[in-house]
Amino acid sequence: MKIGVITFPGTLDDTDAQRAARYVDAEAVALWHADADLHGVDAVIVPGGFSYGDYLRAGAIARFAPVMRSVVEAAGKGMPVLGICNGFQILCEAGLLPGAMLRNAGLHFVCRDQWLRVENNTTAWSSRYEQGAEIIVPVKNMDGRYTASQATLDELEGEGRVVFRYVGVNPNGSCNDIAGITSANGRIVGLMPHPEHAIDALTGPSDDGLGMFYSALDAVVTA
Amino acid sequence: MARVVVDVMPKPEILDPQGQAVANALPRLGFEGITSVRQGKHFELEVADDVDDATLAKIAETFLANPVIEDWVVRRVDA
Amino acid sequence: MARVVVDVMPKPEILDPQGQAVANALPRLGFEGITSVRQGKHFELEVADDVDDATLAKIAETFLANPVIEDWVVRRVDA
Amino acid sequence: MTSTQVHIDTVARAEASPDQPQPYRELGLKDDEYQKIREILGRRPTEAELAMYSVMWSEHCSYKSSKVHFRHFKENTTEEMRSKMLAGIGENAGVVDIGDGWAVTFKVESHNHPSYVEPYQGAATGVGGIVRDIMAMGARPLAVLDPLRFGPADAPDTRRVLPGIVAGVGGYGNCLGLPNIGGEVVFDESYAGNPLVNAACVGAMRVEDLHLAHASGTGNKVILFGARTGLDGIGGVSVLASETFSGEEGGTGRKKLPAVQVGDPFTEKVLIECCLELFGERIVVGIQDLGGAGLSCATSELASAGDGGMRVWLERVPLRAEGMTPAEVLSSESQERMCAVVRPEDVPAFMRVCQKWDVIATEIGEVTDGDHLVITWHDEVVVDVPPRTVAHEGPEYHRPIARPADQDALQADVPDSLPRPSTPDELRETILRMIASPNLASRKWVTDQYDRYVRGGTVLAQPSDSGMIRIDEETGRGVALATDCNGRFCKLDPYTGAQLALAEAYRNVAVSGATPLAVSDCLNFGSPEDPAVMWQFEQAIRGIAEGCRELGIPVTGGNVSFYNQTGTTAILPTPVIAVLGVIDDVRRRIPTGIGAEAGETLLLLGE
Ligand SMILES: Nc1ncnc2c1ncn2[C@@H]1O[C@H](COP(=O)(O)OP(=O)(O)O)[C@@H](O)[C@H]1O
Repeated sequence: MKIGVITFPGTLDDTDAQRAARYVDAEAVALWHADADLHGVDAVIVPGGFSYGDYLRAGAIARFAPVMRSVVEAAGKGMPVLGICNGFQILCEAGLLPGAMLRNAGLHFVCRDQWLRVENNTTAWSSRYEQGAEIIVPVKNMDGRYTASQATLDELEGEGRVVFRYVGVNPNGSCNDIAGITSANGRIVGLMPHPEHAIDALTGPSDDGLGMFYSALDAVVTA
Repeated sequence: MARVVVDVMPKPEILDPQGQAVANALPRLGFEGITSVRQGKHFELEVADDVDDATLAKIAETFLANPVIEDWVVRRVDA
Repeated sequence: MARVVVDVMPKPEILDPQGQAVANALPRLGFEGITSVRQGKHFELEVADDVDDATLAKIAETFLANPVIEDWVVRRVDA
Repeated sequence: MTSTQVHIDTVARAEASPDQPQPYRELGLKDDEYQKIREILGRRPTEAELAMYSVMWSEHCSYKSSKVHFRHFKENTTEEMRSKMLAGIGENAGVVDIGDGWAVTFKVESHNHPSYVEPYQGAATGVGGIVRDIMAMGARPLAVLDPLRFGPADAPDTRRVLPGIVAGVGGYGNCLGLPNIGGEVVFDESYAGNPLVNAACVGAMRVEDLHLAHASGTGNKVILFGARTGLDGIGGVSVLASETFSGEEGGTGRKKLPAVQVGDPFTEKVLIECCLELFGERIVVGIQDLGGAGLSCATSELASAGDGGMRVWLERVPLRAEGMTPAEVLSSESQERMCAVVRPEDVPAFMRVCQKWDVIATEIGEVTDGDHLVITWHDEVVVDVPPRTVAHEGPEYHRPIARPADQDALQADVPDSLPRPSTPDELRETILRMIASPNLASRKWVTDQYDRYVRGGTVLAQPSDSGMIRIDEETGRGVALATDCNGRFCKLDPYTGAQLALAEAYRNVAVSGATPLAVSDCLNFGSPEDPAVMWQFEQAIRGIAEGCRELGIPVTGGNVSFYNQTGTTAILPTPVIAVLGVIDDVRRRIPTGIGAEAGETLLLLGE
């Protein structure tokens, strides 16, 4: 099983996402923004960071990268894709997921250990969790306030496409406490918190994030 | 060469905490009578003369603004 | 009620990484002929009629712009 | 810009016009310093040379008031202490061998004055600058820390300065992808008009990858890479243009520019990855970051530390502004730039790596077999100097030192007369007041704005006594770093106060489970022209040096920041000490805190 991890100029958490893939015994494959070739990977992670500095709008420039055309195409055929933080922003900008991220309501960068509730354990990236499980994972972002039109929010809620919800504190003012959502087919997931920083209690608040990477293994095997 | 200005603003229904922070601070600093502040982005582009309005509209819509959350206005100004 | 617009831009001699990022991306997206992009802030204020120009100038200078690194323009527009 | 070309002040012109008045005083040079430059050159300096000498001989770059006191470090460093040191004082940053083939480099720098003028950008570029210092040693930067000092929390100017500084440290570090693993936030009256923004960075490399800033090998190319050079941060040097050609509209005369630099962390992040790839390809002979004094510093230091001369074609420098003069190009402090020395046959490979990362790279010069740094501007010689006289042989002062007259009274004013809580209620009230005071309250409101998780190697960060990162994923080898200083102690007794700071940082590293190994410092003081301040300084530096000998760990580098004062009132003497420790397996780290399990026994060690 090969998990591709994209690096854009300004990507920061690519090595962490690769490490997370290795922790679940997947082969981590580095993908380069300017190279449209996905090198035969079975799943793709669009990691966090500040692609192109996020100066225009988080994810606005990265979504035009050659590699993203291939990701959009592969996602269309059902390849599991996970967007973390800046990756989530890029997936929204690329139209793979609905909605957009705005500046945090508090106007500050926020880094904290965050409780999340698993609202949907049927996606390619959440099947290893129990429905309703609460997990603790770091969240760290400047532009993390998930926003969408009321119609889109109603649709997401109606179809059970909210995958993760903030519990206790809503760190950035996201609509409906949404931390992560999925595509209609459950193969694409985007979330603001960072499961790749919660794979080992030595360097994170827990290893609760591993479940997402294990889920992808299952999704690929059973696909 | 022409100068083009693009103003990008959060849609009215979208909460604008930056603008709100300014609006809330003004009375504390003794400035009264400002009832609303909204904050967006202002771009100034120098463009070759053969860049037409359709292209500019496309740049604004697909790139400078995100139509999900923002409105935008493109105008040519005298340099 | 009057509407006032304040545009705040990085001073010409100051580095504008934002504008630069946009300018560098445009050719990659297939948009040619844009020779320079600068990015600043655009504020829209609703102000009571008795707020005078001097007050607006003060608000812009002390609050909306950072005079060390930014220039700004205040103008009243018809709402 | 034809008008610019007409007025270029060349060596030939300088020789022909020996009596032309020059604004050296405005550039911060004293009469005798200016005379010394004339003696060295045997003529008046050109504008570009004057710009170069004036920045390089400034207190900030030349350490002219502090250098003589560094002998305390030297005299107190034994062979044994030196044995683990791969690079020490004088290099961009100190480097220590931490075993298993790993070398670690770390340093603390100040960016106090820029952060007062423009808090966000000042703090941001402070982080950017120290990170490039670490890169210039050949290391991958791994984490940052930010010891900060502010005026009283409720002082009006603190409200202007503090949020910007914290946002700037975070904005730059977060975007760069370096975890923030520690720092300090201290409030005191004395910093009200002069906040301290110190930034520390730690990086690691394999021992064989250590790079030193040397330009050696005749024929090797000098490559400038990273951001374009603009007018930002020129500050003082803009008097050159305006003074010389004042009143000349459309000429090079321009209004005095603010000495503000704007940071672009995205460009720096890309520059880091680009540098690391270049190091990996082993095609860098020498490297130097561009910080304060920009190209003046980089070219003269590279040439001075090398074995030959250097030739630079200055007009090749990619510019961001029109009509810049050679003096301005040399002095610009535009951020996110590096300068490398590369063998001619490696230049194509060098350029390929830069292209991959979209980094602008330009061959601006070469190493010569002469002994001069010669810089031309469109074929005219604008600089022709012995580089050592610029970079390493600046003035040295033995400033007058005098113990302050009120020091005895200060020390005699002991707290015995202060009321103490005597009833449970009073005790309760005192404790509540203490934990609510800005100096003791939680720092979460600051540290929550910093990414401490990025890179996945952070083992300890806030609220730990020291930060700790894993360096080797296989073995678990890692380092711990803590910074400390109590300025009030230092004011009462700078010698002992500095030792207390050292001891505190040492203890903070030790209690994390790491073995302290080396020290870096950032000595923040008032004006060196004030004998009382110089006394504090001399006491503190001696305290640190002798304390280090006692502890058996060397000072590997640091930074001196003088002129921290409001009006004539100096800040509390603030020698911030950073102690680095090594731990062979981070899984054995000891987290801060008690009460994890019921029935723990509390032991008090020491007196
Ligand atoms: N400016 C800062 N940047 C990063 N970390 C900080 C900063 N200030 C304080 N910290 C961290 O917050 C924690 C508590 O700080 P402090 O109250 O100064 O601790 P102590 O009193 O134990 O030295 C420490 O882990 C320290 O490293």
